[in-house]
Amino acid sequence: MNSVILKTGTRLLLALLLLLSVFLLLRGHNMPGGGFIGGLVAAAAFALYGIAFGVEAARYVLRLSPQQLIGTGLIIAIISGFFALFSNTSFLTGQWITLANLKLGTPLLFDVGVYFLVIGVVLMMIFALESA
Amino acid sequence: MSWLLVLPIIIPLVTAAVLFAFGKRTEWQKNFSFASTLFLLLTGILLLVQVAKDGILVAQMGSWRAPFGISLVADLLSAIMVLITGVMGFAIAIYARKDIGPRLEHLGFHPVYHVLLAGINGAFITGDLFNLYVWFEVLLISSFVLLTLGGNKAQLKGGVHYVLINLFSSLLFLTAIGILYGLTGTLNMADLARQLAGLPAGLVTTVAILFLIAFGVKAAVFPLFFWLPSSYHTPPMATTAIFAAMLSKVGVYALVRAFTLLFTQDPGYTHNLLAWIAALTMFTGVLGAAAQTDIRKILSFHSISQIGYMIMGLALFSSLGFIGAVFYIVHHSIVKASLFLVAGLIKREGGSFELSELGGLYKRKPLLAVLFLILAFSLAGFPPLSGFWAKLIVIRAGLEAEAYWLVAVSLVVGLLTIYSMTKIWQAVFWKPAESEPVKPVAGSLRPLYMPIAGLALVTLMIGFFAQPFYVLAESAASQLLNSQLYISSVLGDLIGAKP
Amino acid sequence: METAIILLVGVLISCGLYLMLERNLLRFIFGLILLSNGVNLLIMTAGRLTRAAPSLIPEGEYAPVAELANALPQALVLTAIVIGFGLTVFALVLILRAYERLGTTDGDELSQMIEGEDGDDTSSKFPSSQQAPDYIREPKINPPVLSQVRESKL
Amino acid sequence: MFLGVLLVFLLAFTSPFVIRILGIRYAWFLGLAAFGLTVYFASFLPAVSNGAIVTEQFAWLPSLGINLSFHLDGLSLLFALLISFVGGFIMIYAGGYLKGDQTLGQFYLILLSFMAAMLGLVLSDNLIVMFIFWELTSLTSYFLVAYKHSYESSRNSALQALLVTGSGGLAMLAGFLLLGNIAGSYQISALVAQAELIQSSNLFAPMLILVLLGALTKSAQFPFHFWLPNAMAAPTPVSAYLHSATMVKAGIYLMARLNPALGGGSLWFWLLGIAGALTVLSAGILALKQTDLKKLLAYSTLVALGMLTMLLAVGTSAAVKAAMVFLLAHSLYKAALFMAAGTIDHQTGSRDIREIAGLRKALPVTALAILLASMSLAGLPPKLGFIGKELAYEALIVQPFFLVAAVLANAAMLVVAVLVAIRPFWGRTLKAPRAVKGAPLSLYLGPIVLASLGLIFAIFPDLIELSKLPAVAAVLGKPYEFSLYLFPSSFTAALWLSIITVILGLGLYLIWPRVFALLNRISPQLDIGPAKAYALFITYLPKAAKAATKLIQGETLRRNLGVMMAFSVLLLGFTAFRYNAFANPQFSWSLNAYELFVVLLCAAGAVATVLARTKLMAVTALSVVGFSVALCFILFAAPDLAITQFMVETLLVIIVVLVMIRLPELRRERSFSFLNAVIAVGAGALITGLMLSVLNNPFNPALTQFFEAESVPGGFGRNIVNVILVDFRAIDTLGEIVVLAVAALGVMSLLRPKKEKS
Repeated sequence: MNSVILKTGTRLLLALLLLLSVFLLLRGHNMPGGGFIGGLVAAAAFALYGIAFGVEAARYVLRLSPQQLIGTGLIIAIISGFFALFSNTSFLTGQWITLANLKLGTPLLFDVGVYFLVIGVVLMMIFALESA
Repeated sequence: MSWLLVLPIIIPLVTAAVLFAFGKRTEWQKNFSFASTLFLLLTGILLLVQVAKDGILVAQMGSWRAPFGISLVADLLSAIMVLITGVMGFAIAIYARKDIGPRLEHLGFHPVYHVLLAGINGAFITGDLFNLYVWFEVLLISSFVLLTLGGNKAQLKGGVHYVLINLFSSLLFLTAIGILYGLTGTLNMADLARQLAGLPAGLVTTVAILFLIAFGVKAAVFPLFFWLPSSYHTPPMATTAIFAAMLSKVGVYALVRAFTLLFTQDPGYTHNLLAWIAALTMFTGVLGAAAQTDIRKILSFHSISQIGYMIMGLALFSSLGFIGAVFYIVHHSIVKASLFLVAGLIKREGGSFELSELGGLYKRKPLLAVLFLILAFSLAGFPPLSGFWAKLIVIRAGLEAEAYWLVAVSLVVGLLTIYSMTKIWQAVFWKPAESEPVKPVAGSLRPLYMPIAGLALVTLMIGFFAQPFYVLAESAASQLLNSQLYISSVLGDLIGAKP
Repeated sequence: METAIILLVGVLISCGLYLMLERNLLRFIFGLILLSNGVNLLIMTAGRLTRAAPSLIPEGEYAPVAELANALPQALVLTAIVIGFGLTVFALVLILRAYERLGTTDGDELSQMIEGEDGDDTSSKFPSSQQAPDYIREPKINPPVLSQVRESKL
Repeated sequence: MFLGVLLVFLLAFTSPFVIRILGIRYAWFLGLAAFGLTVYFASFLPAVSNGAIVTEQFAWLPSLGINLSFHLDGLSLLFALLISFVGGFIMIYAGGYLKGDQTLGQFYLILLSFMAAMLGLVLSDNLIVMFIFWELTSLTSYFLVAYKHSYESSRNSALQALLVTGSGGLAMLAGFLLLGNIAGSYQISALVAQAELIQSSNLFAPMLILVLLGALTKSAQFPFHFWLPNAMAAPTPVSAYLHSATMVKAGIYLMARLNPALGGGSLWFWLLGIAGALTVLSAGILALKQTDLKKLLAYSTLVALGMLTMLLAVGTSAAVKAAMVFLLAHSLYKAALFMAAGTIDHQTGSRDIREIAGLRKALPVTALAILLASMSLAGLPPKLGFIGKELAYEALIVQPFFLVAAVLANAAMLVVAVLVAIRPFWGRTLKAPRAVKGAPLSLYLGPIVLASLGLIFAIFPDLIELSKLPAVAAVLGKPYEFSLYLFPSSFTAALWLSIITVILGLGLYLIWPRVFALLNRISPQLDIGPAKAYALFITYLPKAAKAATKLIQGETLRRNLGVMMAFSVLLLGFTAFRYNAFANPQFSWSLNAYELFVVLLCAAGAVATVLARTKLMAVTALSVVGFSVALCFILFAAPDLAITQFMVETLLVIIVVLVMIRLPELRRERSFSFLNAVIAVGAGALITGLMLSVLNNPFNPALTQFFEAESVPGGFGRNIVNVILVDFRAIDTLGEIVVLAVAALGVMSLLRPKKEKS
């Protein structure tokens, strides 16, 4: 596809959608949203980019391979459970700190892991199907 | 303490995640994978020791108390199952080092193998019904991938069969959970057990049938076993071995859990039903084995037949019956998986899986012959190997329960089992080879022999030193019979409160 | 309203199962998707339905002030949807692969194929296409064309 | 005792290695070892003769009452002595017979294991332990019979032996377990005291039948006799051993052993008596149609076993005495005969009595041994066989039918004896396949010693009397005094019967060629016996199994799923009906117009999916279903769910389309399947009914209330659904993302090979 409008638009859209996805991820604990929904939006953004510029370009913008995204997401999610070791409680027990009126905790980190993983999964599937 | 319960799930999961993210070099993958399974084995030992010492262990994930959070529970049965997973996971990982070629490794064999182990352990150790569903799906999807990895034609054909039937059963399981949740408002198995006691027995038993079917598919009982013989012979033998060792055992475990803890409202109906299913499973399985001429298919059908014996132990609903079931599960995991591994070696040394194309391995590969002999005759229930005790206990339990027809079926099946094991033995080892032996495979096959020898040693050990194993199984059985113990261990002080 | 939804669940399950019993594997997947939608609705209904507010706790409160929708089945269904998605996609791709390698999406035809070589990881061990029976051979024609051929014959 | 058994096992497992060092001398070494064992057991003889019982016990599986307990009484001692003594000669003989065989080490491994198992069997005092050794003898004899396993006939014979004795073994196991349940103990020595309790149990009859099935199959009694002659496929040392003192005698041992506890009743009498008498008659007749030396001897073994069984059936003191003497005699002469026959075979390359003759010069010692031994076989004086037969006639005189059977069979045995002893050694030298050389010492030592022993014991019966043959007392379960003599002081009935037997036998020998021809002519028509049944079983089992499996399993996935679903529907429906589970369903119809619209839309989409003819239509209909389900979620206040459903549905549609463009168009199914529709609608209706009843029960909101209460204070989040997902039930979500990850990997690896190829 060589439409300049689409390309320019997609670049902009990628940025906007990524921003939206992060927003959905972060507000998910209090409002509808969360890692899964955020991840899907972000993946949609990259997929769109892939349609506009081709799979290779999308892979390039992504920096990490989908496989690495999946692995990283999984590791983040699991590690978030290990923070409980510090308070000598059981696996996945939430650990919270307050930073400038903002509650930050390991469940949020867990959601971040879900977010990365979902991006990786969706992209891996779509890339595989597109290039097959 | 609570971490000990998480480790059997987390160790393979972390391994899988790391292999996912960074696993490009296969040699490194292999070693990491090997080390991880070793840790898993050690954890299993530790867990079993701890449970044997302290009784049922419970951990609340996220520190949310039961029944609100998800409980991980290890009673003796769970701990034994986790240990067996460790043993088999370890042995098969060693075998897989050589058996799984670089191509499949590149496609992701190792991470998926560990996810499978995590799913299996998760299913054994969770105390929450919906969580059980999740672990079932984890082990299912990884079994799907392992089964079709490499994607050759037989695999695809078997894979379609396996995947579609199992997807159906998963949804059935989910339906059952939904209905049970609607009935009780809870998902924690101990809490469920407590609440189900106060509900109309008819409705509960009807729901129980849904679980019976859903778990029955996983356990491969009659007439729900079709996926097993259609697919088990297609992937590399390392994959089949871990399937044969653990996958259907998860189903059996789930049946045992459900029909000792949750659904004991009307054993006169449900457990009688199980007895019929057990008899038909035993018989159709062994008939299937008698009809086959491919080693892998014979072994696959045997798995079904042997699962019948385990269900028979459950159906008898007595201490001795449960002991027999536990013995059978342990024995069969070890022996059947090893036999599949042996089948893989027969293919390498003899060039085929087909009985008519094989021969002469007794002279050419005496070590393989000895290993097969020990394992096959253990499977056929010859004394003093582990299979003999398993059979003896189940039959005695049947006699004590006066289920004579069931005992008669199991005896006839025992004879047919001998028949089909000797069929392999005579064709592969005794019969002279029809054609020239295949060219020796490059490289040493010792890594393939080692795990089999180790496992054969285990079946010998269980046979010769049965007492400690029996005592362990006896305690496990007594925990299963006394479901109040499980409930109070999980729910603690809630026990007095009204549902 | 629960009754209506439950009846809908019944319809979805019936349609899903009927499709799963059809020969075409693609139809099986359609049936599967219908069935999982039905089961998801069933779980929702099992936690009792309400038209009340979503299960969000208003800003500044520590606990719900009014009746909220039951949150637990929502979480369960969410998990089930995601898992179902993963499994369905895998099954779909498997059928695609099976079609590409074996040349059929017909479940009956697929089941009746005689297996060639075993499931070794070395696919080179497959019999060469000269010896192999028709259905084991790689489809020589490109799949889409094959389907056209078949269509025109029918 | 247990140590002795273990030592033999140890010898067994080291033989493949030791034989490399010692070479052929190993055979003599093993012989000496076995004789050492004989001496060891003999040292107990004085004590045991005076009624002492030596016991040993080690705990094994005490929780089940299974212990390694051993005891040595008269019966065990008799068997132990025979096993080790005859075994010694067999070991020596095998060394000569199989000289030069590369796998001799393995042969000794199995043979010694077999010997150890036999010893364990006769020494065990625990039913289950005895059963274990019993099975071990079956197993090891399977390997012995199939020693020449490159021949299909060897393999088939071995399998036949294993399956017949194995099936009996399984029945016996069940019998033993029942017996244990009745008596409360597996301890054999404890059973005697419980005899009355056992025999009055209402499970006595089935238990006895099961136990005897084991004994009768092992001892090759009618109708299980057919495996024994086929087991001649084994090398001759094995046949000699199996037929004389071991394997087949195990069944006799078991009956004798359990006689005090289980014997005496009419069931015992009739079962054993009929089996024994029929065995004696059929084997006696069948023996006359053989020309193979080993086959001839095999049928004579069957006659002997039948005699023993009949005697045990009668069970009087006289009968038991006769049984024990006869057993001793038989063990000695049968081992000698088999070994001698093997020597002939070994030296001439043939064992067909029509092919060999005039060997007395080449094999003089063997000729003498065979002559002596077959006198015992024929029951002629002055041999122990004669005494045994006399005693047997005396004991059987109370049962005319048994007596007639015995006399007829013994007449046939006389024929066999003449055929075996005279034919190969006298007459003109026929052309033998191999030039005859003199046999080495190892080949004739055993036969001559054993055959002579029969003579010595007969001439000096005091030797046996001195030991009081304590086996008799052990079998009777009470002390018993008796005396033995070679010739009775007067013409007793038994002696007359012996004379009749001899006359009959000689007459039969004269017309033997005609009998032989007749039997061989009619035998194809008579091929309807149990052997035929076994052959049918072996031939048709795989076929029947295949047909049954095909019937059950079907061939197609659709059929499998159909069976599974039909089973589920039927079982669920039956259960629901049985419990009246749908008794009071709850209905709540209140529905807004837009809700109704969404529900109908969804249902319409589902039906449209079923009816869709094209891929595109189906996907469209499916997405209508998906999105209307999402709308449902919005209607029932589940925004997270609705968003997820929307996004997943969109993604799924994209992926379905991506996949579908590569797949062929949907073909029309042949026709509407009524059965499928019934199954599908039935399942839907059952689930609906079940849910309606479930919803009628009050809901327990405890979990949700907890989550609502704890969401903010404990989970620091206002979106309860999200808090459940990442905190309360985070481990579910962990599993869920793992599923996703593996699914993605699976998709990639499925599609990758294609990429690599192109």
